[in-house]
Amino acid sequence: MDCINQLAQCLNQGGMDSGLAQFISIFLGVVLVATFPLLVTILLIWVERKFAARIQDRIGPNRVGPFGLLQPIADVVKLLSKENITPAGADKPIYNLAPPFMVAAVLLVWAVIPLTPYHFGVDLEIGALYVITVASIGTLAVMMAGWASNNKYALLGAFRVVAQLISYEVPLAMAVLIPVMLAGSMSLQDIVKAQYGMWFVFAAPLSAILFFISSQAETGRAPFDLLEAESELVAGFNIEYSGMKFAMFFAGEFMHVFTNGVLMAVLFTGGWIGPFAEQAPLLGLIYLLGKASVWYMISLWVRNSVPRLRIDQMMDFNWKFLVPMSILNVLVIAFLLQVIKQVGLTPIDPNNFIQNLPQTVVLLLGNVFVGYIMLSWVRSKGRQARAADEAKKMPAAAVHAVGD
Amino acid sequence: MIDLTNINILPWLIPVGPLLAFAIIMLITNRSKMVSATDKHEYGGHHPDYDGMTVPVVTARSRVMSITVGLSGIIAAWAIAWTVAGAATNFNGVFGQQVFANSVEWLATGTTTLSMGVMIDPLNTLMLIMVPLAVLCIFIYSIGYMAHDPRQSRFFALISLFASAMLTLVVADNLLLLFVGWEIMGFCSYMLIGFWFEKPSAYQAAVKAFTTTRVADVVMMLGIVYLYTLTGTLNFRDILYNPEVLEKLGNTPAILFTGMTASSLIGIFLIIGTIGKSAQFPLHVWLPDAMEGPTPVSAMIHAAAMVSAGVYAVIRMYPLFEVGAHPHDGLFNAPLMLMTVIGGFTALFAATIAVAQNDVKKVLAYSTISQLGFMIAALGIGAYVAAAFHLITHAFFKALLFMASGSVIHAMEHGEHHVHAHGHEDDEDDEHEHSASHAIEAHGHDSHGHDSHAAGADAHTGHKFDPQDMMNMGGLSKRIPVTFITFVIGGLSLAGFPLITAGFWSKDEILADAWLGTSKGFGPQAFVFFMLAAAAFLTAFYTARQLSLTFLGEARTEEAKHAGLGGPSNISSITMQLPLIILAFFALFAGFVGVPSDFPVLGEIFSPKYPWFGHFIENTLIVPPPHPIFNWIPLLTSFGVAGGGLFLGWWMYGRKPLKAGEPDPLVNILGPMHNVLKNKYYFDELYTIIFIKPAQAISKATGDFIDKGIIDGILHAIATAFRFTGDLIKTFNLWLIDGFGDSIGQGIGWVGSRLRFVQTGRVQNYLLMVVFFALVLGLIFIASAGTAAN
Amino acid sequence: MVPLWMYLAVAAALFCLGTYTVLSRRNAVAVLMGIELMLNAVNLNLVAFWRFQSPLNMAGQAFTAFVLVVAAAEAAVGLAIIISMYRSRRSVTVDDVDMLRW
Amino acid sequence: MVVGGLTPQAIAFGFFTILTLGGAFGVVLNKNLVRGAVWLIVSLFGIAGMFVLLSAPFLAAVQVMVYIGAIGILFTFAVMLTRSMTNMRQRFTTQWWSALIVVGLLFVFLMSGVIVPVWGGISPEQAGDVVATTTDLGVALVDGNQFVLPFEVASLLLTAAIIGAIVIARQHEEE
Repeated sequence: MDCINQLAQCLNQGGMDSGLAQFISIFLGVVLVATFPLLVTILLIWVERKFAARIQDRIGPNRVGPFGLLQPIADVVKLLSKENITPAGADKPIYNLAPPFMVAAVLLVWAVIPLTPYHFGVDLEIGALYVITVASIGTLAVMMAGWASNNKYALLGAFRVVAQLISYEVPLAMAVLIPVMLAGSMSLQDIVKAQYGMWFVFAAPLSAILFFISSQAETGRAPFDLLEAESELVAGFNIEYSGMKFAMFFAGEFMHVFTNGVLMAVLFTGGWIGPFAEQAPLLGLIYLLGKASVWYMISLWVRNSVPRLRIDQMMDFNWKFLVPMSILNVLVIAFLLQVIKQVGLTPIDPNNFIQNLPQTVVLLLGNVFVGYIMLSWVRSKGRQARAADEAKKMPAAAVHAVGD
Repeated sequence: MIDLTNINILPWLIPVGPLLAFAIIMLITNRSKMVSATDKHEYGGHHPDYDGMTVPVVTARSRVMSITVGLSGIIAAWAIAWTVAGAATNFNGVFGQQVFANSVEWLATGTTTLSMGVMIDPLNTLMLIMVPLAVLCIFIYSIGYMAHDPRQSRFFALISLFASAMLTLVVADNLLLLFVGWEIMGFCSYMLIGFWFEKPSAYQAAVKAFTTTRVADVVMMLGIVYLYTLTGTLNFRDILYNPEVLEKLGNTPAILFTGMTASSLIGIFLIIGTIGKSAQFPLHVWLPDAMEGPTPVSAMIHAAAMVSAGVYAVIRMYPLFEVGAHPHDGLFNAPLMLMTVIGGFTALFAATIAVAQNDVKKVLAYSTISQLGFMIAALGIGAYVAAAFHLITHAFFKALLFMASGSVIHAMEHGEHHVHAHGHEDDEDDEHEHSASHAIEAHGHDSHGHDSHAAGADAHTGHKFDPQDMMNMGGLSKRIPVTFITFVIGGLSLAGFPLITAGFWSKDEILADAWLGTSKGFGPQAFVFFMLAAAAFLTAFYTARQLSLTFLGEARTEEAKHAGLGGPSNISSITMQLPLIILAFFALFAGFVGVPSDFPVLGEIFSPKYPWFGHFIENTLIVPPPHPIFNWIPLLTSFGVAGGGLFLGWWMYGRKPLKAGEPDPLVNILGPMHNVLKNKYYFDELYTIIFIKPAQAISKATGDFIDKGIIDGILHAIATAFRFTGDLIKTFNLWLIDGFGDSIGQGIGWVGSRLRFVQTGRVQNYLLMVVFFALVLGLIFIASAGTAAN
Repeated sequence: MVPLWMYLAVAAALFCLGTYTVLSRRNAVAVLMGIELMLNAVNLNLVAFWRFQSPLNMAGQAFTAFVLVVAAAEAAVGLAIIISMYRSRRSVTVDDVDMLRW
Repeated sequence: MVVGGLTPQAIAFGFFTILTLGGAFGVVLNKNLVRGAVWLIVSLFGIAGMFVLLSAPFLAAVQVMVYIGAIGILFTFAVMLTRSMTNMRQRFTTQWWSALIVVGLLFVFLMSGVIVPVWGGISPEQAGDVVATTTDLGVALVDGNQFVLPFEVASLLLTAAIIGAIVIARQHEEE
């Protein structure tokens, strides 16, 4: 028997006390799950910088190591060598607690992500809900950091972030609901397995988009990077942080982005599913990371090409567009699912691609319907605004179609 | 979910329609605009009391809407009721044996729970056939009759509520629900009798009716409560139809009244309630005065609803009264004796009064009392079937009579108005020109109220005219033929004209049943037989008198000469005559359902096997009462009394009808007795003397003697004594008593000034108190639990 | 397996602490926090009883969910009240809000 | 695996108890309300852990989401908006000692009730192994025979609370 997949039994047969063996295996698993994203991050930093550079028609890091691959290491060293400043009048414990919270908020997500058919931290009955839940810890961390560092810029930044994060959690949760409904389970493993026949991204592209946008906002990167709007607030809530603590925030952010990619992969593009994933589990991990990095690239692309929003625009966009759309989406999908079940289009064998087609088509049409409704609504609102502006003899360009 | 096709659920819906109509009319469609009382075009019922003020007059739209709503409500009730009745009567062939019942837990009283429910058994099936029809007719009738009254919406709303209450009472499956309907009806009758509250007599009559029935209702409530305490249930079938409960009631001695069984006491209580409700002898005084209300109301109260309700309640509870008694074997108990005596006496007594009345409606009122006496007496001697039968037939022909008399009054008022409109030139104008004349008069007779208007007429014309006085009528048969014919039918039915009228069959059945006992030599039956025979004779007599005075001969006044309903095209004439025709049909033919099987010829025709009615109704009882064997004596008796009475009446009044101003022949026949009768044996005066004067006298005596004399005297003595001692102990007083009182006051003030700081206004203090006392309560609870544990 | 009474004990302690917060803190926000603590004690009781007494009847969990809802509503409204109170009186001290006194 | 005779559940229970009660004490005693909020969150997190131990994971997640994600943040906001972290010179009202006595009594009372179940309720040492799942809870919440009505009412209540909170806390235009 292989000692990779059933470590505990393996050790046990090696004559070790079963409880201890179990403990060791769990411990190893935890260590792996915890360290893996951190390691990935180091790579991600490089990827990100290269990518941004290419988009901005630069070369990017190219000095340290081949293609500047060792650049992140250098950064880490630099950050480590920096002094850890704790501002006077800061609320020390909270100040020091905030960065770990930030990292933990992301790392905790990894605990439930099914890396392969057989390898995952835990397969929670309520995995999806858990994912949304731990996101709120990040919010808390931001709050703590912003307040504890006893700095008005930090506090303002924190306020903005918290407002943003809390607001965007609503469409996020609504979007996660859709895969849950489709898979009929909140456990991520089940959700992945439910996508054998058909990835949910085809059945519910709208919720995929919603999830993508709101998770982008959750990470607080462009176009939603108001929390550290360099040009307005001096780096936002983490202004007072330096050295390794800042690095934690930093790493947390990077990990968050990539984690979102992983979540996209798990929820919408069938996680580790791929040829021979069952036979060779590590293959599944590779598939997962591949899909995840695709989404990651897209988010980088967005980040580097879309300008930053004003805070009122951001809020309007959330409350007046995303939230209604997500609610409408949930309603329509739920309705359609019932209809499908009643009509009998539900695939007999969910793993069969062909049998999945009708259901997928119907749901897709539903998505198109919702999207059309929302967009035309926005269009009419935009028209009205433009008309009002013309009436006021103001430049029509001031009005963004999206938002109000 | 309620399955409306389920026949057991359906009875719930019967009272709902009118109730909804009441609510809708009262809350929504009852719109009236204030117009000046002197504006006779807007406000028909002109009344001097209103001059110079504005009165609420219902708008035309509101009137139409109210009528529509009310009518639809009542039609709905009627349709459902007849559906249920139909289902009840032919329930897979065997009729009467089955009972529709449905009940819900209503309120839990300690160990027992009162369940509210509906029940349809043969008895209230009959009521369901009779009541909604009568109510419907009355409603249609009042559309025309009240056509020009202010506050019409209110009238229709109240009638709807009344109907709803009556139907509730009918479908009720327990005494409490029955009592609820009963009381609502009492309220409605109060409102309706006093509908024209501008007239002092009207509201006085309303108050009189209300208080009189209330006295009886309290006693009835006593009975209900006592029954509940004994049996723990008020459901009819649980009490009346399981022998052990009746057995138990029959054996337990009554409280307070030793030597009487509980069942008897309860029975007497309930009967007293009925005596009040259906105006039996001691408490009959309210009913004649109730004639102050609009005539449809009189019909409602005296035919369809209230008085029938009283009798219905007695019939319903009959098995309870009968406990420990077998009237057919001459074995009586207190309630039955009570009913026998009261009923028999009332029948004759009221009939005698009716003989001497000149008011159309008063005559009918007293005849109602006497007919109800018939029923009660019949129940007293155990003629269960006959009583129910007479209840139904009487409802039909009495409603008919009242509405006919109403249209007579209407016609008279019309004639009166016409006289006032045209001055006193007597042109024999036909109806056509008549109706033409309405059109041109702005304040034409299309806009006149009723009695109130009569008063108004006196205001500006000199001579007193009472459109209800039969002495003012005469020769109306030519003016209002339809009314005449229907009136005659009703009258004959009331008089029990042999063979062809409903009244004959029911009355004959009562007499037959009475004779059954009389032949065996039982006293009560004999009493009933002779009383009722005499009463029947008088009934026939005053019916003939009324008919003759009203319709025959020549018109005795200008008004009578011009009386009329305003042309066949007039809405009021249509709506007022249609119900008459419908009811006339029933007044004639309703009797044939109860022809005894052994009746010489007709028996074979109408009831070959058994009398449909009796066979149906007797299933309400556990042991069906014996059918009276056919006997020529009661038959001939009823032939004789009916024919004789009618003939005598015709001979005295119809043969050569009275001329104008000619006195009533009875006066010189009866002499002073006539005054006694005319004044109803001075009963009102008697009650004034017995109850009201003594009360005043006692209070006065108490005031003068006890209060002024004794108490004041004592007080003065004490005062003088104490003034002396007071002077003695003044000094003492000054420092002790004052000091004491002051210290009390100051102490209280001090405590208050300290205590007020409890009111800190700080929520946390309050919360602290809350927690503390919650803690205390918890400890108490634990202690009690611990004690309860061991 | 941890016995029921331990959970109940924890809940009791939590409830008492919450009560004490409510009763003794001057700051309205702290008072609200105390209320939250009490509600959570109740929740803990509900869930514990559900688990130990009738793990198949969802009443316990459902009630907990409703308590959560109520707690959220209560916090929102309470804090809103506190904020408006702060606006009008420039203070969130409970003792300062004692207009309703003798 | 058993460490020092303690099952993992026991260890976890102890840990969460420490979190819960410690956080509660923090809420009671803190000088600084933002820390108070953090303490509150810690305490509520402990409760969530207890829910997990009681095999009610859904409630645990909701607890974390609602309390830590929403209410905790809300409190922090309120504290900051009302500048309550200042003027904390005296934390307690003047009735703190009487409150202490009463609450102490209350605690004794409750504990006596817990340890000596006076009202006859036996406290089972062992819980049943078969436990309703989150699915059952979901079904129960929307089952017409169980909790659908309270469920809807709760949603209504939330809506009302949201609107009410906005209306109460809104800056009025005239000001």
